[in-house]
Amino acid sequence: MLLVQFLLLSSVLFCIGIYGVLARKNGVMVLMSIELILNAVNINFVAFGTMTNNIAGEVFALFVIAIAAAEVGVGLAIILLIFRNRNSIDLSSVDSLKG
Amino acid sequence: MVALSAFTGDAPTSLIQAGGWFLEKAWIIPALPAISFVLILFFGKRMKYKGAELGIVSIAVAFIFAVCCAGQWIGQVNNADSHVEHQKQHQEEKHLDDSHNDGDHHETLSEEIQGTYSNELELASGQDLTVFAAAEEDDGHDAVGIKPVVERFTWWESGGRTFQVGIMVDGLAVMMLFVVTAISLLVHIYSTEYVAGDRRYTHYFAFLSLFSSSMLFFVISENVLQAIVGWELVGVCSFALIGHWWEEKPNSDAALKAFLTNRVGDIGLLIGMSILFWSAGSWSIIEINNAAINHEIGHSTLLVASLCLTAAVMSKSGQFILHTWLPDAMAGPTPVSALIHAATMVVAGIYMVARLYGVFFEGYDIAGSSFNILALVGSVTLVGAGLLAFVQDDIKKVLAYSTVSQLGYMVMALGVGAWTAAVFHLFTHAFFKAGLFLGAGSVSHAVHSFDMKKSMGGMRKFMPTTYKTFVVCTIALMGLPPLAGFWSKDEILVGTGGWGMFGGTGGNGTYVFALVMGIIGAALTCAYMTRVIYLTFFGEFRGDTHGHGDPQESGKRITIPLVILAAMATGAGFLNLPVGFLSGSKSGWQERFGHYVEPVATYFPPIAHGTPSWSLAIFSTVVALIGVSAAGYYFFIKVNAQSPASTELANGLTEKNRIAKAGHTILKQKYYLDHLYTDVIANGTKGPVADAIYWTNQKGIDEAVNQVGKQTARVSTFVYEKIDQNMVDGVVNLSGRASEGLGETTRTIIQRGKIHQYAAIMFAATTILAGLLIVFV
Amino acid sequence: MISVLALDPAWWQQTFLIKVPIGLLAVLLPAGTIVYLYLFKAISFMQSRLGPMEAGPYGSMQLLAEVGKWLQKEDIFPTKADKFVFAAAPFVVLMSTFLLVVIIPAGPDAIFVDLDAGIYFAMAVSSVSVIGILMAGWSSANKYSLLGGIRAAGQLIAYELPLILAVVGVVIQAGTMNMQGIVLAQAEGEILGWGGIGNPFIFTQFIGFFIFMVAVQAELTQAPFDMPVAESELVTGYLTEYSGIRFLLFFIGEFASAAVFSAIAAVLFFGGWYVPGIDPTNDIFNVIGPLILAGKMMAIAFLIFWFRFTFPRFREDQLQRLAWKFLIPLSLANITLTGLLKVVV
Amino acid sequence: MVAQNVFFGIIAFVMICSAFKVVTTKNVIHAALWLVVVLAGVAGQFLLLGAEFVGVTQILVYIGAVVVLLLFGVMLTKASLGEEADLNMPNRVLPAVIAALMFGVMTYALIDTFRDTELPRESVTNAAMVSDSIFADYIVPFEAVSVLLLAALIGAVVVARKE
Repeated sequence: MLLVQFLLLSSVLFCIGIYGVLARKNGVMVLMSIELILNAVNINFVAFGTMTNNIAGEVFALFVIAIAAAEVGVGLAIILLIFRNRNSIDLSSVDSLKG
Repeated sequence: MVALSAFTGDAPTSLIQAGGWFLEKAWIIPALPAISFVLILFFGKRMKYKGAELGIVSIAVAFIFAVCCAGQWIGQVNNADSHVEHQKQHQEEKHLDDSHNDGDHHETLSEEIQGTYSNELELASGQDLTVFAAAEEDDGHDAVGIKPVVERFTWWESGGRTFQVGIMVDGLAVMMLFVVTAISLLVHIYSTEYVAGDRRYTHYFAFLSLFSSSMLFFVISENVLQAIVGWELVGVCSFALIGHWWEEKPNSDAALKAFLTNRVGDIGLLIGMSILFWSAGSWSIIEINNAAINHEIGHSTLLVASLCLTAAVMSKSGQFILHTWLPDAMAGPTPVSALIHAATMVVAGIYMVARLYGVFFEGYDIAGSSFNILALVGSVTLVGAGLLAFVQDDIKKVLAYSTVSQLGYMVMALGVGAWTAAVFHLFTHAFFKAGLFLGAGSVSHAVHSFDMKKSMGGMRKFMPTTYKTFVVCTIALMGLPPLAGFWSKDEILVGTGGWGMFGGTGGNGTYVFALVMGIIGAALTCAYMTRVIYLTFFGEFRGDTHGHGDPQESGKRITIPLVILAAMATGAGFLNLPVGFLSGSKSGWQERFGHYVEPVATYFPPIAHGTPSWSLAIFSTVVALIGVSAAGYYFFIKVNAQSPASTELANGLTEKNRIAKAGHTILKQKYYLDHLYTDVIANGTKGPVADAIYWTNQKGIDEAVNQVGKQTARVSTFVYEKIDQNMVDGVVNLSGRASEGLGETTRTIIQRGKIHQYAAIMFAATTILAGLLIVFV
Repeated sequence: MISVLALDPAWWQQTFLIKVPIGLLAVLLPAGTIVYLYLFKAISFMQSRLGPMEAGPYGSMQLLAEVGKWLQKEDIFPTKADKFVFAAAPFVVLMSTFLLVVIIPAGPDAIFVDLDAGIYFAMAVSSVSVIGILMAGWSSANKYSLLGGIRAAGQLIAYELPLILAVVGVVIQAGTMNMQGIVLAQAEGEILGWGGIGNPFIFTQFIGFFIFMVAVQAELTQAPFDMPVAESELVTGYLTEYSGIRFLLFFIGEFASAAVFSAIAAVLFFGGWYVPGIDPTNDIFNVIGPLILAGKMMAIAFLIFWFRFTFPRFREDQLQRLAWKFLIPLSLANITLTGLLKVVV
Repeated sequence: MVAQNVFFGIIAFVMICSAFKVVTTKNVIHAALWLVVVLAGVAGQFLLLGAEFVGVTQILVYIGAVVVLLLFGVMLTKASLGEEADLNMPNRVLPAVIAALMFGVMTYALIDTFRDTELPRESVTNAAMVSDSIFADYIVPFEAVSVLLLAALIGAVVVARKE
């Protein structure tokens, strides 16, 4: 297997994730796109780790997974709060800088 | 007459390994209250005395263990002494002509061999007991000390790294074990009556146990990592206990304040400890001290670490300017205050400095200097808190400020190198301050209030036992001979070395400022304590018992601890009588405390001891008496003459004199420190600073962008209207529209609060930059 | 897994001709047995009523009759349902069960995939079924279904924690997450220096076993944890709109899961395919191992159904409280204790 | 090696298609379900790379927890069946251009740099190696992550609870 095939797969996922982040208005959808980006990064970590025979890649992939879980928890809580206050999770309407 | 113990860090020290079952098993002492905490939590409510019996039994057993530890430690030191004696005889045989000679010869010899000392050292005849062994042989037997008992267990081991936990027991730790368990035991007994019928009685005892346990854990910790854990545990327990009656807002606020203020210092603690770890390569207290003393760590590193740790001391031990939580912490139940102030939480900072003294000693260059942060903080706290104590009406607050002030003494003593004096003061202070707090609690138990002016007065008639013990402890606190406070305070004053400017005592440096502040502090202490005595016990009873008749003396479970503490406050000072007192030469009953507590080992820096001076002792006593008599004259004669029920002169100095009044107001407002913290810093960040940033954002950046847009649009309009008339329409229209569009885009895209746009710009910019990088690099 | 994926083409044949049929059998056979033996017979006996007895000897053909009945029923889709998700949901649930079977060892070599992190994999794929249930509940376009689905998901998430934490105790004691390793650790273990019967972890991990079984009961949404499918309140929750073959799939999924979890419990706590007296490396275990495992599994499955028939239903708040305030702290204590003993002993 | 490349191709194709569906579908629940497929694919890629423990963790945490949490959150707020309007920004060309540009740049750079780099054939890591590494070399990040998880837990509760 070539290293570059994993890297290219990861870059495809990454760009799709970026498209999602930019093109989606719904908060939950943006969170999902961020998950795509994080997963793309994880593939990179593990692929490079395998290439260099270094366990660090996997370890950091694990850290990313743990942090992603925390991020989703907090992110969803914030979205829930926005939904409760504005009855919508449209991120483009959340543009006032002053709470 | 001189009492010195000294040895150099690099000189090999022959150590005798101490041992003994109790010393090696010292971990049982914190374990006992920890177990009792769990048991009380689970089974307390179902027990006959609601869990109190568990707490008392566990701490009593711990106390017995601590006493046994102390006994074994003293035995070990005595063994070492006889070893030294033996060695000395051996030496005397070698130097037959010196054997019956004294002073002079030792002096010359020591100066010969110990020429590397930075301090001027003297050795008097018969002093070798404390010196352990004067350096008289070249085979490395420079000093004989006792190794601390160190037991390490591997906590976990993974990938070649070992994390250890362990105990380190030496004289200092043994002393603290004794003090903590003793005070805690008395507080436990006292509490059974004091908080009887409380709604969280069981919970209270559980946390009392945990509190004692964490402090004991902190005391015997072998490495700084463990010490941090103990330190934080103490903080958490104090939070729970100060906020014991959390239903009332001020109490929970006080608990929060204590906790948060301590966080400030804990940052310093963590940073300082990390610095020490990375530079010494070990968490072990002994190894860190060794590295510091042997100059394996750079001086500036040590200085930074010491400064960080000093911040921790300032918050934990309530030093000026982070002391504000301590008086508020009076919101907790009185026995807790006694425990916090006498034996546990606040002395943790002092203990930490004493433990890592090598770091501070080298970091601050304590020897041979005349100024350092530690001494400055201590002396400022000492006087500042003493002044604050004058304007408090709440008896517990007076005592709280008094604690702050006395802690100032200890920090100052550590700052000037008077290690033994500081630790000894910690020891004696524990007893009389616990006695005072418990006494105040006893009074308030009778009158249901802490306000001296409104609810007390004339209590000596109603509560004779409390009155007598309170007065004894007060005198001890004032430092009047021959009670405990005198000996320890005097030793600190001697240790400053400042008196040497006028007569000559050998200290580590010449800290005149510390000496002056120390003497002023002594006078202040005397004066405000006289005020407390008058307001509480003399004059007329001003309180209201709501028809319950006169206030009653508290029960046995309250008075017996009081009597014990008063006895200790009387006697504790005699444990460390200065050399030369009542006897020209060193004998077996002088300097016992220092002898047993002060480590003689490589991990302890070479401190020099000041010489006790009769003139200083007499002078400080006179100053103290002046303080007592001034306050006494004001209250007992003038105020009392005005009316036995009055609490101050109707037309006193603060009414008449503007400056005095201003001073009084400043004191009343506690130097405006709370205002500084809450109003200026907290609200400042919340209000003006945030507003300013918002304004900058709105007016500055937005406006700039808007203006760019508008001006571009205007220019393009101008172009359109003026030049267009004379130019080919198509070309000009295009350029006009283009620039207008540009203006609009700059205005609208860049800053509208739309995160999508921000993200788009960010990603686009990243892409472009990356592309450029690839193409051109 | 990678070594499996890397095999030469013979592997395809091996997989599709041997492993898939065996796998199907391993899921369907225990499920059918359990349904017949416990759901039909034991429950009738316990509740003092007559069970099936007409179809075949002792009613043994009843099961076939039931399957036939479900198969011939119309596969109804609600009008407003999300067709694709609605159709896919039962397969997701069933897939989770099939993936569980993959790592259960039935003999020294009788295992589909010998993963290094075997039990960890089991815990991971068992959590996939939550998604299937949420899919079913949401796509039915029915408030009861949605409520049931959310309740089920909440319950499954809550009880997954004690389930995993209970397993951690075993993993600590065995020193491996490999299922074969866990079996061998029990086979080669000793009780106080006596190796006569090995060391089935039930003796040391009885707290873990208790927690595991309670959590399994909840994971299967069986009484007393059947709040999500409560007929009387939610009209069987997320199953409301399902009929015909898809309901059958859910049904098979539920009972196959009961069987699989019993098998996992048998491996974790009762020594799996091992019986004392025979050397664990003996090849005979490849033959008798599956039978031994099946026997242990049926015994544990009986416990599950015994509880199901005996206890009344928990209320939703009681159910959540039991998980968060009792089981999880208990399992943490169990882990701590196991860790301490592992280090000390 | 052929089998692995075949598997890689299949999984990657499914993943990319599903990822497209995630960012284009008109239904939140569908997006989450497509996300499951992508995540499962990522787990499969981890297994191909020999990172078994990470792959299983991916399933446990992402599919078992993160997606369930997302679904849960969506269903608790509003989960309409059928297509939802108002999921997308009005302007979707710019994001597409940015993403495409970025992909172009990355593809060029990656192919240019790692054109022929082969992955080592046998590099299966097991859980013991991962844990040894975490608890020795990366103990501090590990502890930091655990503190972060605790903080996130408390933070989420504080943010989401009703007054």
